[in-house]
Amino acid sequence: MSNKSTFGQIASGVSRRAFMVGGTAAVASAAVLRGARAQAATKVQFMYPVGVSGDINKIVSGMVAKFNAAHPTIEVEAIYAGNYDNTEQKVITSLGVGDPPSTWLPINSALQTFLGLDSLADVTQKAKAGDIYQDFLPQFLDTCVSDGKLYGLPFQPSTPVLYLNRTAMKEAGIAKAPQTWTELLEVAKTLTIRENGELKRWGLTIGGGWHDWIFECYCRQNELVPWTKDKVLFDNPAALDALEFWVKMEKAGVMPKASTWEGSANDFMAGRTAMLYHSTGSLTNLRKSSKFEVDVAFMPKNKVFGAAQGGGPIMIAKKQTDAQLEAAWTLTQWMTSTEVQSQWCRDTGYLAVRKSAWETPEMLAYLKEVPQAKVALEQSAYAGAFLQVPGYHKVREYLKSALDRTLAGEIKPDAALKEANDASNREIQRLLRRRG
Amino acid sequence: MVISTALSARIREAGLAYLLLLPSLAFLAAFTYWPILRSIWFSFHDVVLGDSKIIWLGLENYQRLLEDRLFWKAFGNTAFYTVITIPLAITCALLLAVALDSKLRGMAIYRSAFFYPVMIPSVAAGMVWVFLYSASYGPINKGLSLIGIPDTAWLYDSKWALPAIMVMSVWKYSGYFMLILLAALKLVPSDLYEAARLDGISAWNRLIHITLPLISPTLYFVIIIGLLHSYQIFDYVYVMTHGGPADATNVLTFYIYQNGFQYQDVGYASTLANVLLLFVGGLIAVIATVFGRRVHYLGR
Amino acid sequence: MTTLHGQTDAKTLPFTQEARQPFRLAALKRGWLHVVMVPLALLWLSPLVWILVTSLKTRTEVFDPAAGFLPQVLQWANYPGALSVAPFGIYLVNSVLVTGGILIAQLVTITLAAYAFARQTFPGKNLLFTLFLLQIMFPIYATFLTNFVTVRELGLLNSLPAMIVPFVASGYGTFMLRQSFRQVPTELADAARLDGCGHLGILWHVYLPLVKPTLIAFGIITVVTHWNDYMWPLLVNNSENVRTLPIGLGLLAKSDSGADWTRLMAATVVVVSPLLLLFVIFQRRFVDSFMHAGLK
Amino acid sequence: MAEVILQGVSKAYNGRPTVHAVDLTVADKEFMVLVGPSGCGKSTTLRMIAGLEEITAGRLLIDGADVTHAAPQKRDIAMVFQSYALYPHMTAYRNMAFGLLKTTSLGKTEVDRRIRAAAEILHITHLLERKPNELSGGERQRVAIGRALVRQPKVFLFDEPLSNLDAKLRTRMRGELKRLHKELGLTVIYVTHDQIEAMTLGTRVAILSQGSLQQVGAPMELYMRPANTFVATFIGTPEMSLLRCAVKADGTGSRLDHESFSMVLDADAANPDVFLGVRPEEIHVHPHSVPGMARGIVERTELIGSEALAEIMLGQDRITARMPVADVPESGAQVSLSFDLTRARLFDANTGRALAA
Repeated sequence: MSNKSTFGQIASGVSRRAFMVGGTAAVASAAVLRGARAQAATKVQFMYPVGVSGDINKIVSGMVAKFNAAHPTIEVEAIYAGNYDNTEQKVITSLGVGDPPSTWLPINSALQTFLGLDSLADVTQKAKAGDIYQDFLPQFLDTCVSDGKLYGLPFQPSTPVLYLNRTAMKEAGIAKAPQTWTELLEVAKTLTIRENGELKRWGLTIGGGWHDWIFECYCRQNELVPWTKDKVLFDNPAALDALEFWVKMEKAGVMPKASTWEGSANDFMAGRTAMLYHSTGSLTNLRKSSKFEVDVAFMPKNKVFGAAQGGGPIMIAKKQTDAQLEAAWTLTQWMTSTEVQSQWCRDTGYLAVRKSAWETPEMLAYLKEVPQAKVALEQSAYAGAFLQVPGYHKVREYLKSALDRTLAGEIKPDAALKEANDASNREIQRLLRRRG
Repeated sequence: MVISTALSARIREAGLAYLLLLPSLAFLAAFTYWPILRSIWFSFHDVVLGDSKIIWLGLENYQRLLEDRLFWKAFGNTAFYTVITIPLAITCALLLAVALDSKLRGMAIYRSAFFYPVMIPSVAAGMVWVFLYSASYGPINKGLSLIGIPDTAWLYDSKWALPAIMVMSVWKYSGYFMLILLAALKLVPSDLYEAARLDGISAWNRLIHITLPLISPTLYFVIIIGLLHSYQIFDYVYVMTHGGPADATNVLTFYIYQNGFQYQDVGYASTLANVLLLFVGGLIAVIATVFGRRVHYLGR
Repeated sequence: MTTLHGQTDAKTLPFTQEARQPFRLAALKRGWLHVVMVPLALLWLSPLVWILVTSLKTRTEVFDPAAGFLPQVLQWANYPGALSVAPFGIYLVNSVLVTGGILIAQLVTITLAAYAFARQTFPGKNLLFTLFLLQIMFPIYATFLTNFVTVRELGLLNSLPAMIVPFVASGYGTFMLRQSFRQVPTELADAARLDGCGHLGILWHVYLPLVKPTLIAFGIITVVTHWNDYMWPLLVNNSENVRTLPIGLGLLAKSDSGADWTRLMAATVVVVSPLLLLFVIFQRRFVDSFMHAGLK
Repeated sequence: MAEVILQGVSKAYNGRPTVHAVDLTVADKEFMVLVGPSGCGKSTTLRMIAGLEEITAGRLLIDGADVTHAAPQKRDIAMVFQSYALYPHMTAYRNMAFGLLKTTSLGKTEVDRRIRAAAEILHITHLLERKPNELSGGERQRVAIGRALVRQPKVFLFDEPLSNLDAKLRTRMRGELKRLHKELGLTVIYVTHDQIEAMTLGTRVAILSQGSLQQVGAPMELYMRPANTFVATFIGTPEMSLLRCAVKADGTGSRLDHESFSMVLDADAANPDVFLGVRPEEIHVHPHSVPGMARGIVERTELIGSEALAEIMLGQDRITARMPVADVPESGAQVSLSFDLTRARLFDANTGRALAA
C-alpha cells in the first residue's frame, strides 16, 4: 500500500519534470530561430483562413517556411484565422486598433469593404513591372481590380460547379451532363426518386448557405451581373427570371426548398441528391468521400455560361513601412508564382491563377489523373467577381432570406427580390454616405 | 463611545465585504462594465468595425430596430426557443437528478451518459446533429420511420429547423442542469424524507412538497441560468443553419453577432445588445420577484 | 485507523444513503428504474457512439448507406491524421494552462464574493449583486470589440493571459456559490466564530468544505466552457504556441468544402477525452464529498 | 470560572428595540437559566453574551473584564447550540479539537488528553471517530457538550440544547447536565422556553418577557413570590389563578371583595383594584355547601394519576384547583371553596406588579 503510493509519487514527479523540460525546449527552440534572423529581417504577417482541408494549415506553414528559408531578410509569420468570416473579422478588428497584419487572404467579395476602410495598398505599378498582367488569368485578376487599380493578387479562386452522381446517372440512362437550364430540369426530374409519395432522392440540390452565390451564377447565365460597385440589381428581370426558374424546379419536386452547406454535401455523398451545386473547393472531399463515381460539369447555361468567383486574393495593408510593404509584395508574388500555384492547386483543389501554372508537367499529369479539375478552370473563363459591394455580408443575408422565403412559398419572387434589392441598396448607401 | 464602537464594528464588517468583492469587481469593471458603457455610447452612433470614424446618430439606431423585420423575427425566435426549451430542459434535468440521486447500480455511467454532451465542443456537436437530422440516411428519420412518421429534412424546413435545434439543446444542456440540481439534492437532510415517509406521503408528493421547496434556491438559480444559457444557442445556429432557412433560426445573439462582426455594424449591434440586456434584465427581475420570494433557505 | 474508519463508513452509510432517497425503492422498483434509464441513457449516448464509430471509418464509409453501421476495417490512422493538421501537443498544454488558470482565478474570486453576498451585511448589497449578474446577462459577443482593445492596451495580445483575464470574475459562479452558502445553517458559522474563526476562517473551515459538491459542479462547468472556447481565443491570439485545442478542431470543421468527417470526429474524441476522464473521476469525488458532508 | 455581569444590556435591530436594558449578575459556579416565551429576547441576550450579536447599548463584564465589544473567541466562553452546530465534515474528535487548536496554543497531547477526558465524562469515547451524520440525536448532543467542555471556558452558554430531543432523552440529559454542573463546578447560562427545565436546572432563573427582565431568583422564590402576574402565571403548571378583586377600607382594616366572596385583609392595600393570585394547591374544595364560603360550579375535571385537577367557575373567573383523586367532585356540581391565604399574593390590576404582602 505505502509502496504503491510512493511509486505513484515518483512517477507523477517524473512526468511533471518531463513536461516542464518539454515546455522549455519548445520555447528555447523558438527563441533560437528568432535569434538567427534577428539582425535585419523584416517581419511580415500573413493571415489566412482554412476553407477546404485541415491540412491547409500544414501546407501553408510549409510554404511559409520555404519562403522564409529562401528570403533571409524577410520573416513571415503565418497566422491561421479560422474561416473566411473569422479571418475578415480578425483583420478588421486589428485594423480598428491601427495594427493590421501585412497581408491577408479574404474572400474576394470583401474588396469594397476593405477599400471602404482605406486599408489596401495599390499594387498596380508594382504589378506592371512584372509579368502579372500577362501571365495571370484575367478573370481572376479582375477580382482584385476596382476603378482600374489593382489591390492584391488572386491566390485561391473557386467557382460553384455542378457535381454529378455518375453512377446514378448511368442507372437512369443519362449519358451526359445537362447543358442548359431546360436540360437540367429534365435530368433532375429523371433522377428524382419517390416511393409511395415519399421522397428517396432529389434530382438536384443547391448548396444552402451559399445559395446566393449560386444565384448570382444564375443571374450571370442570364447575362446579368447583379451588382455594380455601389448598388445591387436584384430587381432586374433577368434576376427575376432566374428565381422563377428555381421556383419552377422546386414546384416540379426535383429539389428541396432549402439546405445547408454541410448538409447538402452530406446529402450528395449519401446519395440523397443526385446532382449538387457546390464549390470547386469541395471536389477533393466529395470525390474521396463518395462511394460512387463523382463527375463535375459546367453549371448549365441559359443565355450564356456564367459563374461568380468565390475564393480569395492576397491583400496587402496600406499602413505599413516601405520595407514591410516591399516584403509583403515579395511574399504575395512568391505565393502566386507558377511553381507555388501549381502545387497549391494540386494540394487543395483551388484553381491556379497563372496560365503557366496550368502548363507545368506536374499539373498536366494531375489533370490526366483528375480530369474533373479542368472543368472548373474552363468554366472560370465565364466567371467574374462575386458581389463586390460595400456591406456585402448584409446584402448576402438579404438575398438569402429573399430566396429562402420565396422557395418556402411565403412571398412572391418579384416582391422578394424587390425587397432584398431595396434593403441592400439602402445599406450600401448608408455605408457610402459614411465614406463621402 | 459605546455606540461608536458598535458603529465602527459595522463599518469594519462592510469594509471587509467590499474587500472580498474587490477582486471580482475590478475584473468586472474592466471586462464587463466598460464594454457595456461603450455599448450604450456606441448605440447612439454609426460605428463601423475597423473604422475610427464615429458619427452621431441620436436615436436612429433604436428607430431602425423598431422597423427591422429581422429583429422582430429574431426576437420572436428567441422568445419561442426560451419559453419552450428552458422549462423542458430543466424538467428533464430535475427528473434525471432525482432518479440519479440514489444508490443505483451503474450510477457513474448514467451520470456520465447524461452529462457528456455538455463537454462536446459546439462545433463538433453541431456537425454531428446536422448528420443526425439528415433526411432518409439520418438516424433520427430512420428511427421515426419505424413508427410511421414520414421522412423530414428537419434543418431544411423553416417550420422544423428551430424546434430541431431546441431538441438538440435539451440533449446538450439537460445534463448540465442535472449536475447542478444533483449537487443541491445532496444537501437535502435525510430526516425530512424519513419523516415524510413515516407520515405515509407518496413519492410524488414527497418530490413536490419536500424536495422541490428544499432545493428551491438552486432551482431558482437554474431557471435564471437556463434563461441566460439560451444565449448558447448561438453556437448551434452558427454551425448548423446560419440563421436559415428563411431566417427561421435567426436568434438575437446570432443577429447581434452578425451585425457586429459580419456586417461590422457595431452601432446597431450595440443597440441590439442593449435591448437584449434590458429585456433579459426585466425578465429576471420578474422571475426574482415572483419566484425569488418563495425560495426557502435552510440556513434561515 | 483508516481502515477502521472505512469500515465504520461502510456499515453506516448504506443506511443513511437509503434513508435519504426521495423514492425508497425496493429491489423491484430499482429494476424498473433501470428499465427506464437504460434506454434513455442509450438514446443520450447515441451521438457519442456515432462520433466514435465515424472516427474509425474511411471517408467513403461515412455516408454510404450500404456500408453498414460499423467500419469494415478500423481506421486508427484517422487519429494521427487529425492530429497532424496542427501542433495538438502545444495546444493541449495551452488548453490546460488557460482552463486551469481561469478555474483557479474564478474559485478565488467567486468564493470571496459569494461569501460577502451570502453572509455579510453592507450598504449597496442588492445593487452590487445585480451588477454581478450583468455579466451573464450581456451577450458576450457584444463585449469582444471593447475587450480586444483593452487586452491590447494591457499588452496581452497573443499570450495565454489574454484568454484568461476577461473570465477571472464570474457573476455566474458567484451566484451559484451564494445560493449554496445560504443553505449552510448559520449556527455552524456561529459555532466557528466561538471556536476562534474570523470571516476567512469560517469560509475556509466551514463553508468551503460544506459546499464541495457545488464547487465541483461549478468547476466542471467552467472547465467545460473554457475548454471549448473558440471565438475569443481565435480573435486575440495569432501564434501557434499560444493556441488552444478548439482552434485545432476548427481546422477540420471547414467552411468551404463540407467537413472532414472522419478526422473531425477523431479530433473531437481527442479534445473531449481529457474532460470525460476528469468528469468520470470527479463525479465519484462529487458523490463522496456529499457522503461525508451530508448536512444536518 | 467567573462572574458575568450585564449592565443595561440592550439590543435594537434597525432602531427597533428587542432587548431592553437587562441588568443581570451571574455568580461564579451558578447555573443561570434564562426563560421566557418565544420571542422574549432570551436567545438574543445569550447571543450578545456570546458575542454573536452586537450589544447596542450597555456593558458586559466577564470575570471583571469589559468584553462588551470583544470578539467571541476573546471572551473565554463556549456555547452549545440548539441544533448542536457540529461541523458535518469533521469527526466528533475533530469537532472537539477544532476550537481548541484555533484559540489556544495547547500541544497536541494536551488537546488529546482533554478530549479523552471529556469523552470519558460524557461516555462518548467510542464515538470519537464518527461524523455527525453517523450519530443519533443524543450522541450529537453529547459531542456538542464535549466540544464546549474541552475548551474549559469561564462560562458555558446553552441555547435550548434539549429541545431537539424526545421527552425521555430530555429528562435523562437534564439529569446529566445537572451532574456535570455540580461535579465540574461550571458557570452556566442556559436558555430555554420550558419552565420545567428552568425550575429543575437553575440555581437561579431569570424570566424575560418582551425583551425585559421580569424577575431573577431561585426557582422556589419565583414560584412562591412572583414579582408580577407574568411571572406568576408563567411559572407553575397548571398556572396560578388570578381573581379580580376590589380592596375596600373597613374601619379597622381592609376587606377584599370578589363578586362571590369577601374577606378581611391583614394588611392595608393602597390600590383599590387588585388580582388575588392563588395556586391550585392552595384551593380547598368542599363538596358540600359550607356557609360563608365562596361557591363555585365545577366546569371540568381531569385525573392525572396521583392527583386530580378541577376547573371551577367562580363568578366570572375561572380557577384551577388541585386535590386528591378521591375528593374529585362531579362536573356541574356546586362546591364551596376556601383558600390558604398564608401564601396569598395580591397584584396591582393595572400594572400587574406584586403588592407587598
